[in-house]
Amino acid sequence: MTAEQIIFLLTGALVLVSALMVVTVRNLLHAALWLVVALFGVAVLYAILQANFLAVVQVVVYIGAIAILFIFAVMLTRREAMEKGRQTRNNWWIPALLGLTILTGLAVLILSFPGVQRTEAVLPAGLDTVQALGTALVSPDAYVLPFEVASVLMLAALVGAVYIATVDKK
Amino acid sequence: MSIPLSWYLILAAALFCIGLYGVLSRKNAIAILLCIELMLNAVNINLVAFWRYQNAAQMAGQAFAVIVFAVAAAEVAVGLALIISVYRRRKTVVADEINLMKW
Amino acid sequence: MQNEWLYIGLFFVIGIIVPVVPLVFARLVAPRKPNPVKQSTYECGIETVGESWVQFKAQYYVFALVFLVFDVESVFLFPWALTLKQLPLFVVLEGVLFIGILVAGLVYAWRKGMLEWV
Amino acid sequence: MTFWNNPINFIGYWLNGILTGWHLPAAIASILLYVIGIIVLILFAMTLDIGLVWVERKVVARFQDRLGPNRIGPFGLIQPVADIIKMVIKEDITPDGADKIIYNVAPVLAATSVIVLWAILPLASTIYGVDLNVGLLFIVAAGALGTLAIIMAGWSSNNKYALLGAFRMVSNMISYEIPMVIILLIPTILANTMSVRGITQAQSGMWFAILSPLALLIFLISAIAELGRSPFDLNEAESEIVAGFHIEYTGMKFGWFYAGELLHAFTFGGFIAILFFGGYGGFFGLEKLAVLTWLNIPFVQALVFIAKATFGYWVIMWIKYSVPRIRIDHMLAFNWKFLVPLSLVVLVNTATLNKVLIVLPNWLYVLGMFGSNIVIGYATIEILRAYGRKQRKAEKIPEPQAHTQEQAV
Repeated sequence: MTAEQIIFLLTGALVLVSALMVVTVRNLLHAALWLVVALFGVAVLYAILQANFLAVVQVVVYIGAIAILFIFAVMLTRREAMEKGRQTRNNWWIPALLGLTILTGLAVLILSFPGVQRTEAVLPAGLDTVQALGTALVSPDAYVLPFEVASVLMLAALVGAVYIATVDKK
Repeated sequence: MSIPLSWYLILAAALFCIGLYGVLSRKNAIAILLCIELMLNAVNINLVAFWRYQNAAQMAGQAFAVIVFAVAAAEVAVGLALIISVYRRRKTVVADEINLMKW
Repeated sequence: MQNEWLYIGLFFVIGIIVPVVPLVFARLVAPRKPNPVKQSTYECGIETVGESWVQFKAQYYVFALVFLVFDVESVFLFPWALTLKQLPLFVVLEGVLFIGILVAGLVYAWRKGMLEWV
Repeated sequence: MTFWNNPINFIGYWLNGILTGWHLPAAIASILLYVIGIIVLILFAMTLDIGLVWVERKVVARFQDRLGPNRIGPFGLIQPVADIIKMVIKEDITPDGADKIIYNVAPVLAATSVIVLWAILPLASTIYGVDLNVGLLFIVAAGALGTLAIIMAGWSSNNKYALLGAFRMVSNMISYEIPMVIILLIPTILANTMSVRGITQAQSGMWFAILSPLALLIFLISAIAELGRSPFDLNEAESEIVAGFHIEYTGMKFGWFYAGELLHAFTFGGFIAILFFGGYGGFFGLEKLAVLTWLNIPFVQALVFIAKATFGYWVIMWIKYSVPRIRIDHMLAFNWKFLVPLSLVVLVNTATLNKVLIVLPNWLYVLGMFGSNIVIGYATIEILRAYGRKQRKAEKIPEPQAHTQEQAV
């Protein structure tokens, strides 16, 4: 077992354990903070995969923006009483069973897929992945349309969210 | 260069299933959104792993992951705005109690 | 794994250990004589009323919302900025269009009065 | 390779020779070298931090016409050491109802989020931690961890003031992060790289401060807001919420918030130097002259960098101790209605002109970039002036008159 594999396993364990904490802890703010830990672990995975840009963007967007928004929302809607009782539905075992079934099915599928033994592709020497990503995002024969549509999507999200908030104010 | 692709896929599958369990079992609407984030991240791990193990000069996987980031942000923005709006009117964020359109 | 991320990872771990060491040391040498008054919440000497959970202005949340959208969009401009030198002027226009859509959102929020602190 | 032109690698090879001489495997030896290098770098930063406590107290005293610390040691130089001893042996109080784990993690995270910035800070052409190709976003990412630390501290203290301070601080930091991220795009465009070291090298001929002075100004403002220093210090506003998010912290835990803030301010001074003033280099090509080749010696470069960073830090202190606090509504309006649109205009201007003017001879290119910034700045001031006039007319406030000599007397 190489050092890289050990780091991967530690990170993977961290991600899974904190994901389990997200779905099980009672205190919602703790759940949000556990989500931050899980997202940070995912950023480490991106770093191991040498996706530099995504690794930092994961921290900037998820931890710096989305997690903060979650924490604000939790604080705005918090009521002591809500954290006293059970946080899961009475029939929680059905989703658990469903999750386990899907996981088993996926694992079987993944392990029978012939491509899984593939080794990592060689990164061409001197390739700046961020620059390559930028070229892919703006070239007309690649992803310029999704790139611009993403911006329209964000505009729609902003307008929608602002509209909901303003209507509420009156 | 020695982590098999299967490890990433299994990890992502496990993360996805944990998120799925959370979405279906948690009562609080904000917690449900938290779990959706876990599921989206599982998808992203897959996309980036495929990018790395397929052809690293082809940026499709990373470009898709970037779009998933945008979708996640939009989903959180609108979702939380709706939850807070509902909370202000009905003083609850429990998904089962938001049943105006249920029959 | 690249060595640079290994370096950053080690830096992060040591960057956590360095602040922890004085805290542990302080724990060993500092006195510990807790009493209820000392541990009560400090509000300039006035007795604390109610829990610390006061109702916050939803405006904080609205600014966080606008921030989220802008943060994601401006982060996406970084790959674009790196391609300007290699690709034709057309690419600049794509970026300007992207920024234009961003500005439309800002203008909308402004017109709706969401940028006011009321 | 000699010690003088590449000290880090020189020592590294020497230590590596010793370690492999002990029959350590090569991988472990290199990791050990990393660890030694990191510890040396962090200890350097911490020593600097201790010095900054003295500098800060002395400078604020001078601004306020006082003497500052002058009892312990010559010029009070030993004062910070005494401060640290005091903080370590103070009783550490955890308030009732505090969320203990989060309460204890927050100060560590606040300090770590600043310390990791030093991993990418190039002190000289051959003295740097790591040359990350996403360096600029790494700065923003570290800032995100700092934001998280503040919200954790405010929430876990179980104190109204702490929570209010954290809310204010976070909305302040996230708002001003937008102009900062947009402005970080400008050195990216000009240098065509996001690596901090690449940006420094791209400025060996011309500082980006000259190519885009408006960007420098916006970055300085948003950096101050990001640091939560006056005039944007309403997160700790002593007169309103006593100390904000760290009100309940005592002893060394408070110490880490304080030390983190000082080091953060200095580090941002360093980033201003790197992004706009050429960092360790940027001598306008003078270092190529035969008599000035000593400017390329790494230790000289490191001194130049520290001097530039200290200047940036001094400007931040200067503003902090001269400008009163801004109200939160003004602060947010200033950001969203002024800085964000302006930074977008500057960004579009830089992206377009950099593409169009690059074909021109160098001096015309510089003149064009500088001139366009001046035009934008002037137009902004005119728009603000017209808006102010309109406002005054609407509210029937008389126009301000320039004081003539007679009136003054």
